[in-house]
Amino acid sequence: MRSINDIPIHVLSPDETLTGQAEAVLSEIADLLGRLLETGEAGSIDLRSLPLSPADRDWLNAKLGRGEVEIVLEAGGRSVLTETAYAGVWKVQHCDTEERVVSEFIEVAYIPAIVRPAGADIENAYEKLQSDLKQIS
Amino acid sequence: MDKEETLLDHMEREGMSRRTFLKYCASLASLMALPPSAAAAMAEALGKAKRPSVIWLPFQECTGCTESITRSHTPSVEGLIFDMISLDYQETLMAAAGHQSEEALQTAMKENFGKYVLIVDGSVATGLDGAYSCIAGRSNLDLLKEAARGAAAIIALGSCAAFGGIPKANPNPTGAVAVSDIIKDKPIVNISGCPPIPVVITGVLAHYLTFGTLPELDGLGRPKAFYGETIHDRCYRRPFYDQGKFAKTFDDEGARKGWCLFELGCKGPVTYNACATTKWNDSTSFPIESGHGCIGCSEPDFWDAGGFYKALSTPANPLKYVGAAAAIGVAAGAAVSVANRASKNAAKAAHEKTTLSDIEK
Amino acid sequence: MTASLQRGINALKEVIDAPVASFFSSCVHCGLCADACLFYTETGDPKYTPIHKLEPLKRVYKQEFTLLGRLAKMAGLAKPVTDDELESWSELVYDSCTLCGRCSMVCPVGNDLTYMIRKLREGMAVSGHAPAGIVSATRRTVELGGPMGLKWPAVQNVIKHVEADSGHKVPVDQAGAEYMVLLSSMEIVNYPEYIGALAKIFNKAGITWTLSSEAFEATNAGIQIGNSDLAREIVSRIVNAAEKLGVKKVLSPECGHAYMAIRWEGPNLMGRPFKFEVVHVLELLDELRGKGVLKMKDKLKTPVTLHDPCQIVRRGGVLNAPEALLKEVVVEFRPMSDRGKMNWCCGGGGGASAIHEPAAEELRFTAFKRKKAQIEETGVNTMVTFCANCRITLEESIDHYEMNTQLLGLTELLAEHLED
Amino acid sequence: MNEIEFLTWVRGTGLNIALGLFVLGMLWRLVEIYTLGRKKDLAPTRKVAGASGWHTIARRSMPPHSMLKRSPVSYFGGYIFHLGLFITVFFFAPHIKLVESLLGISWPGLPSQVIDAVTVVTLATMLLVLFDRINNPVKRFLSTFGDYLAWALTFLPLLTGFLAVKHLLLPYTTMLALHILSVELLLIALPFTKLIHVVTLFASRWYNGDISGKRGVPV
Repeated sequence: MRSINDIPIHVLSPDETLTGQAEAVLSEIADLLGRLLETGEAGSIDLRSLPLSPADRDWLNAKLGRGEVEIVLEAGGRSVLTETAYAGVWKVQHCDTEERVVSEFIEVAYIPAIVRPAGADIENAYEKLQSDLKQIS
Repeated sequence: MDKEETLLDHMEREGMSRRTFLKYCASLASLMALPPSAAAAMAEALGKAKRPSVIWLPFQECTGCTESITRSHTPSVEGLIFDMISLDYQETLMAAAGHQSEEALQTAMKENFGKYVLIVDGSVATGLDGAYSCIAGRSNLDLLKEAARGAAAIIALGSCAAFGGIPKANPNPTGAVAVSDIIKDKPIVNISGCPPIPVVITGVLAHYLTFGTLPELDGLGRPKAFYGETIHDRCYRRPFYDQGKFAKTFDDEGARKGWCLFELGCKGPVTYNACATTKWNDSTSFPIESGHGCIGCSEPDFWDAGGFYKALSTPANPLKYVGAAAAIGVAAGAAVSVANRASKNAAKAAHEKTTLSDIEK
Repeated sequence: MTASLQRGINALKEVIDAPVASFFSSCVHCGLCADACLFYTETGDPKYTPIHKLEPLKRVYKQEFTLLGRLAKMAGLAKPVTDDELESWSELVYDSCTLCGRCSMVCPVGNDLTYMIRKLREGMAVSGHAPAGIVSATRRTVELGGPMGLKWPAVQNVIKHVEADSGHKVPVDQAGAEYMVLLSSMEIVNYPEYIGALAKIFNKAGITWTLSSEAFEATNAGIQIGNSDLAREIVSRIVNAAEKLGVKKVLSPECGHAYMAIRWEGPNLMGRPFKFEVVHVLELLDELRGKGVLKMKDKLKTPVTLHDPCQIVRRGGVLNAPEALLKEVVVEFRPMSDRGKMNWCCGGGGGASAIHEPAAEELRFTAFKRKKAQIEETGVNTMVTFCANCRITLEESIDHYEMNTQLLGLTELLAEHLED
Repeated sequence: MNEIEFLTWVRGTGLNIALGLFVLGMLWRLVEIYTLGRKKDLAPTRKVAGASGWHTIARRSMPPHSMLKRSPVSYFGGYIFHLGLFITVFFFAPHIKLVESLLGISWPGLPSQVIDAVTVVTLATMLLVLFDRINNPVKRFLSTFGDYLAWALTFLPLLTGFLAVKHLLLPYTTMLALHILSVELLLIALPFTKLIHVVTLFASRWYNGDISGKRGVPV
């Protein structure tokens, strides 16, 4: 045995069957999207809290597909926010500084909440820009 | 760090962005099984939170719990939370030693009386008036009673503090008991596990900081957010169990294919913990993923609950009395049989040939 | 007047055996036996549930032959069987049970309830709780030779008439004959044609036969009342006569319980196998039919249905002969829905027809509604049967309900249509 | 006693005691019943194909002519719940493992989903059967405390087993322990209640078939 990879363990994913959970997630997304249209209220689903099998995840990913927008956020590790083929439905994946996934959500919103800068931050930015300009001039 | 400083102040000083903080809160909410919408509220509350004083007392323990927490992660949300508390006494970690450290303890207790959080790891020895385990000449029992008096809440960290753990296992020579066996008048959170999962303590602290209360607990005093479901319920090998595919030995085809370890003694179905979702070693894996069944370490008296390698459905030695029982059963039956025969013979002997007059009364 | 509770319980202790113990242990109180019992189906009263009729026997079994029951009895926790209780049970064990055996056919755990009722009657009889009607029938059989008190000279008289009418000789006390023929008093008195028919058939087939002046009566009220000592006394007359004449076979008449008494209970009552074979008249006729000896000159034109007597068919095992024979002699046979071994009783078997109390007769008429419905379902006005006791019970009930159903005996019917 | 202690007790000492009492009671009762013996039948037998005790053991599992129509609840209810009990007891994977660990023999189990469905149907049928016992005049008339006890002792293991597998009502550990405990109660009571019919019915059918079979009547 030359390396650890030679140990003959081949874990098969128990994925022959869909649990039916993925379908439920999809219909919840549809509900949230409807609510977004009606009231403008955003919603999200914590994917980690659901016992989705690998097959469920693949199925869900295939169904949601890919949209036009991908946002990368560098904040204490990388976060990737991808629009799905359904406008307003986002896949949000947060990683830590070591690139481990720490949380995963489906967010149903015009723009994922975390993308929008906070008022205080804009205030700070404005002040900082003003002072920077002063220094230049 | 100033005790009056809020987390938000601290964050800004450290140059941490608001988005980073929001991201932590989202992850924390997910961990604590709170709805994603709670993240924003959490972020706001946490931002305004003040640092509580924490006193950490180690009793009959192996330091595994401390190791688990301190070695868990690179600075992340846990690190942030630990920055948020004022850890005023922790023997293993503190720089002070000897009298100095004892003074630190007394000071912390006095200054924050009624407000500090008390963390205990290790069981409490009660044998010989607690003489089996002493710190600076005082028994754990004594120390616990004193420290508990001024505590706002107690966190029993690890299975020893929560349930007595391995020191309490048969034959329990030190008379080890759980914190909750001694302290009855304070809110106690049991964070069981041998060792417990680091993010669980972070989650409990975050909850305490955010909402000012302890999280919802199960019947054994454990936070439901983490101990609400069994390992089995969230195990990725669960479908194999449902399909009836079981590894029979640790090196057979089934084991290689990653089938269910139920028959190899996995205690997943009776063990409430979050290992299957949070995992261990920087989220690398957890015991079942590494090919070994769960030993049920977060449950009371797991050490004495039948062998680790004996399937849950298998009784220990059920045919123990069967031989003797069979003998007694046959003997009882035979005795009745003899008596019955005698009774029938007596009836036959008492038989008088019926004549016509015998059928009229 | 020596019947007593103690004798009764003693008798029960003698007859309780492993099957009884097994049956009581197996009962799950499912109540299916009630659905098989015409006394329940026609009255709707749950007290007629067959297993309930066995309650006293069950308690004696438990209290005398199980450890827990014995302990309970010693501790005074067991409810003892009393005279009053047995008296009240008389209706359940005699009036409303004809030993028809239908419940034994349906019990899902396999309990033979009829077997147990027969045993319970042993205790009922010697504790003095048998109905007066059956007691007097038994008395007449033991003292006078038959339930109707018929004596040999009267039989001789009938024989003379039969010989004159039929032109066939009726042999009496012929040693070495192949068959000794038994009769029931009812046949001698009400259907003497039966004897003539037999004579004709025997002669045609060339079989030697005889009557015995010492034992012509086949019926055995000892079986009906449920007393083995008396039943043995009655059956031993036949056995002694047959063995004295040295016959090969004894021919049982149509009568159901007579066949039960001599064919199935007889050797067990005597405690030894017989030196002769017991044959039911229908078995003999069916055998002759098979040999082509039995030829009909014509057939009955009216459509008929058939009532199968319980003791001959279900409890006696003469399963196929009756229908086969009937089909020889009728143009149209319309069977009842429940037939053969699943037939419904006439309501008067097991001695019930001998109970002449008004309540028992009323109950018998109520139970007959089952048969009435069966007859009406077939839509025919002629019913054939092959048991004298069934015939009397059915006739009484048909009169009671003013039905226009004609009853025929199978053997007579055959004899009537037999080629000369 | 906490739940793991409880589970450990029922799996250990409790089961030892229950199995011991079951074997003791069963042998005692069977010896007590069958050593009563019976007289030899001296009447010459009439041999007919299909008429014997052995035939009746099998044949009596089928409803006799016209009885199904008369008592559909008793028959269908009886069939479904007996079959359901048989399937859940002998074809649920953990039960097979248990037998294997004790006796070393094993056989293929049924998928959990099938067992779930069978259990639900069986539970519902048992409720129906109980309802029938209370409602049907004959059954109500015949019923004693022992009948209701036997029903409960049979129903509880099925119910607790289902709740344990489905994680309903109580934590799994407690439910599993209650399940095992209920089975132990069933085992202990079996020889001393009507539940003993699971064994004696075979002998009873044999006797009945033998008695009639000797007369040439297949029953």
